[in-house]
Amino acid sequence: MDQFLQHLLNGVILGGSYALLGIGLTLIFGIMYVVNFTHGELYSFGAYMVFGVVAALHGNFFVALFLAVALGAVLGAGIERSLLRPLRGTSIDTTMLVMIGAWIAMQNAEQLLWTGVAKAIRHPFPEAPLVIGPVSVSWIRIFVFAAAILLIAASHLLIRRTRLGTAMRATFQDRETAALMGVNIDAIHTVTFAFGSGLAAAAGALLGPVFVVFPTMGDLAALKAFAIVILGGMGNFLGATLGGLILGVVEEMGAGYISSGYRDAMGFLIIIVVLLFRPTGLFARAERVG
Amino acid sequence: MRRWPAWAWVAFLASIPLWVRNQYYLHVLINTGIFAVAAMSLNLLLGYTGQLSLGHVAFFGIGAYTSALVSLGFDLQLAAGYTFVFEPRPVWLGFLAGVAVAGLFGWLIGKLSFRVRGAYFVIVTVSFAEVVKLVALNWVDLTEGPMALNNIPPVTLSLPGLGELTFWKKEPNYYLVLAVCLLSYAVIRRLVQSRAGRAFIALRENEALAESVGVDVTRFLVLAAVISAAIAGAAGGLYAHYIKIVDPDIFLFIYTVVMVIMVVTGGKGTLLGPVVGAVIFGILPEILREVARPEVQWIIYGFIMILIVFFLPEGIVPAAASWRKARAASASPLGAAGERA
Amino acid sequence: MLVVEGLVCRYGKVNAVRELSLRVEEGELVTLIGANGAGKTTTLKAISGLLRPAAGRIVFEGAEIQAASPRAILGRGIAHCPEGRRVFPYLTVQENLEMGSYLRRDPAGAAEDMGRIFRRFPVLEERRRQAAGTLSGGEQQMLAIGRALMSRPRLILFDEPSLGLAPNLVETTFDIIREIRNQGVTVLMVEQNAYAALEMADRSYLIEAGAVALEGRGRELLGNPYVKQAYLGG
Amino acid sequence: MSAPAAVLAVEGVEVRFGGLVALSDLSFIVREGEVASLIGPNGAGKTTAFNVITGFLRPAKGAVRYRESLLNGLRPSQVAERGVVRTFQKTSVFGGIPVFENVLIGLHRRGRAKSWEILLALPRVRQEEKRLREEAMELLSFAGLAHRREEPGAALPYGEQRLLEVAVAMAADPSLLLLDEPVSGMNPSETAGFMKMVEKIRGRGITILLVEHDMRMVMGVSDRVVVLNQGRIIAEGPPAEIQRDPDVIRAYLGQGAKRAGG
Repeated sequence: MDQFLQHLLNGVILGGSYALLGIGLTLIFGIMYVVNFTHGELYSFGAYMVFGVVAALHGNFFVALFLAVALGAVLGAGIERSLLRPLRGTSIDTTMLVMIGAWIAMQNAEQLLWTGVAKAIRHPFPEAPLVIGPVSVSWIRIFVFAAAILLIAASHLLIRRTRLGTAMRATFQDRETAALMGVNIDAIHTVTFAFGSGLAAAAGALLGPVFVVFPTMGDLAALKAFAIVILGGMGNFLGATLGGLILGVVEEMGAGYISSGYRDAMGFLIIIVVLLFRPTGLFARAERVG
Repeated sequence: MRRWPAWAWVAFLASIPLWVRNQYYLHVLINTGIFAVAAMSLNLLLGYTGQLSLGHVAFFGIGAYTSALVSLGFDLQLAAGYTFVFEPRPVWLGFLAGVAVAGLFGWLIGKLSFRVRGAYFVIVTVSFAEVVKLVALNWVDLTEGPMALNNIPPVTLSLPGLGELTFWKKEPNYYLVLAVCLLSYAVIRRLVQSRAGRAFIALRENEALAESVGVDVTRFLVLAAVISAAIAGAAGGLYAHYIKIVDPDIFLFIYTVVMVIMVVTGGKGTLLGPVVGAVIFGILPEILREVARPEVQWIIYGFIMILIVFFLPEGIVPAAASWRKARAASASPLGAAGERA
Repeated sequence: MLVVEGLVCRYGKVNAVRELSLRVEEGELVTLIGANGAGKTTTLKAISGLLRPAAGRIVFEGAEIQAASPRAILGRGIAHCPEGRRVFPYLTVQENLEMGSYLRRDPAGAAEDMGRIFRRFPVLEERRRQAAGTLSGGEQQMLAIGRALMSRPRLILFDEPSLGLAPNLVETTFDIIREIRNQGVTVLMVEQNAYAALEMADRSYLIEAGAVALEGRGRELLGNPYVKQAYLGG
Repeated sequence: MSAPAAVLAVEGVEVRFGGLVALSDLSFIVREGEVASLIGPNGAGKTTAFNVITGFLRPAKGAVRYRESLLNGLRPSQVAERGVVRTFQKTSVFGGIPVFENVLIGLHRRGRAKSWEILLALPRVRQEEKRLREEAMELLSFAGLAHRREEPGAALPYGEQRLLEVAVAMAADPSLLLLDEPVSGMNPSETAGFMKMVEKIRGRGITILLVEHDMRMVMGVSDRVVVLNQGRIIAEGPPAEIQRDPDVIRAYLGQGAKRAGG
């Protein structure tokens, strides 16, 4: 039982960051109909930025986090302007191919820049875990979870409660009519992609210090993000959050009770099962972005 | 592209080992041939049915592992104390088993994704490939995991009158790969120029209209997936018995990307496109190897993919065809009619 | 107020509109009639900036707008109430109306206008927190019209406002459009219900194959034997 | 005088989208060999009825029968197997491939070659292929598109695309052809040409169910007209009667029968 609680706690904590990874992707798919294969690279970009600022520049950890997210958003805006805008209106397959090309190029650029050696990021939190009754959790993980929840809540408010968020949702529901309302569709596209990219970078920046940082870390992250998005239903904001939490818990339970080798297979099995029975996602009826 | 008649091309390809004596060049050509088979198989799904399979390397790897395991034999610890022993079988049987098992997984994927198209199909196939990779890594009993399957026997054929023939050298392997290439090309050509192939194209062009005139789209998508996976499995089998070692890295996503680049560059939905793409991207790395590290090479691949989509979205083969048509039209006093004559 | 000259619009290689010219004077109610695919909707989209014309000029109050963005054109005072109502289905009624005033920088004025729209269409106020997709066809039409009014336009383009509405609602909709015109807003309307479109219009254009085939006072066209034969069912 | 037997029977069909009722209790029949038209305001449920008949939508209640078989529950390709083929309201061709190939795909049902026979290149596969190509040419001539055979479907002008749609549908060997607003967007002379085409199709013994707003077309080619409004039938009868029916005038044709859909 204690072991079960520990796995559950680990799963929820991990799921918080997964949710962060998933909402960025689901937002981009939902509004832009772009399957963002660079999502994983923006994730590892965030992690490397933190590593670079902390290790190479001896910068403050929290400043590094902020910089990573901001630069991730800028990079995302650049990708949108240079690769996606010229292809707007072409088929989803066309943009998919371009995004795959960008993914390969970005990943190997990272490999070239940072080498394949995995790196650990130093963080200012105490090593000794927090023990609550039968379960324990490290301070850095608590911080990551809290930050993820905070970012998700802030994103939710932005999407739900602001004029910009309403315009984003309107664009998602009907691009042409949104243009008729005076929404600058180009700007919304760039901002949305930058926003989703910033969230991906944030996930990487937060999880980098928990795990280690290496150039291909984004591959699994991206694939997991896809699992989360499918689980929650493409474009479904709350669904992605719940999907992230579910994936986190399932992985921890799977690793704990089945085999740690298959931990990473859980997400894909979920994808396959969900698509088999509910192609629109588990939460198709729940509240959606739009 | 095809100034020469088909038999002249075959004769030319068959003559290569007679005048290319450099073993390394032959090795490059064999690799290129294996990739050409894989790219052709991907093209059947991507080019003809319009479904982007981003897990195609899974079928390749399944073919390689199956073929290797059948010819090596393996033991499995089943329940407590009981061990299932599989004796080594002839290589040709392993090869056929590889084709069959890959085809079976193709059927599974086709069935599984009967309701999903586009982005969802892509994600199902990527996920499938990842699961297969993790199984290859973790089912150590069967696959030796990261230790790899070693000493895979080369292809052996016993021909009546010729005795036993074992494919140790480059030359026989070249002919073997060439034969499989030609056979795959013939199978795909026959298929896409038939009623079945038209059903694939109908699915790509307009699914609702296809259904409304009586094309059972799901059935034909499954058929395309099975044949595509089986041919990819054949390529995997060739690879296993030529390289003689198979490890889970065979499932690396990057190999799927290479196949996609080959198909898209050459021209998806054309018969020759994937072959042209495979020749370019089979030989390009050998040129780039001299000047660039692997990472740089991959970065170049990524940029090529982007540039192709931006500037040559149809691919080389269709572009060359329309270029020739335009040139013929301007050169001939009859105008465009000259091309048809 | 609005002058369209030699308008050409293409989708790919297909000319949807070829050399179309028309004009709308301040305070007029002008209608475009013609078969589906004749180019009426394309013309409206070119005016509101959704489509970039291949050739021709569109002049609104003396300024050329054929190259302007929908945003800039809306800013000049042209609102477009698109075909099929196109309310944002997952936004609430109130959010839909807020989208109508997206460009406005006077929150007080916008709020006042929203109040006016709620008074004119009380059913929208009752449902202000409801997702627009759950409204009935008639209610959605009122919301779409209200949303277009939220930008305080001087010219409204209506695209097939009667489409898919029950006949009594069609009458209501046309009454609302007349009312809008009577309050001083100029109206350019595309309508497949040719009889109604001709009857209520000051002037009408008959569009065929992407160009103006006939032009005249609405009632004149009603009596035209060709129009009778081709568009009024004989 | 005995009317020909009913071949298609739509019986008490109800369709819901989410909570919305798009069709409620729709019933009508189509008789052997006739041209029947379904008219009514946009949104009255005509296209929805087409989608139900051809298997693109499943009704919440009711049944669709064609000759001996029950159509509801079948997939579109299975409905086509039974001889019921439709065209689409929005022009729908295989845009990226030549016109000739469009028709060849339409001939899918007339081919019998199995996958393994194709792979073995049996002689009968080759013979069948030759026969299909001849039939495709014949259909293209029928639709007056023979001169366009090598052009991609999407490159054809609007009117010819609509003819191609009909040629593709005819290739599927229908005994009942459903046409969804085939002349919308055509000018009067194109419409007249299409009306001749409908007569030719009917001359081949094919029953036709038509949805159309163009009253000249409807009144010119129909034997019988069914008027739908808000998912229900409000009138049914020969064109001349329908034009005078006060309910139809009020709901669809307009006051004093002057206001017809244009």
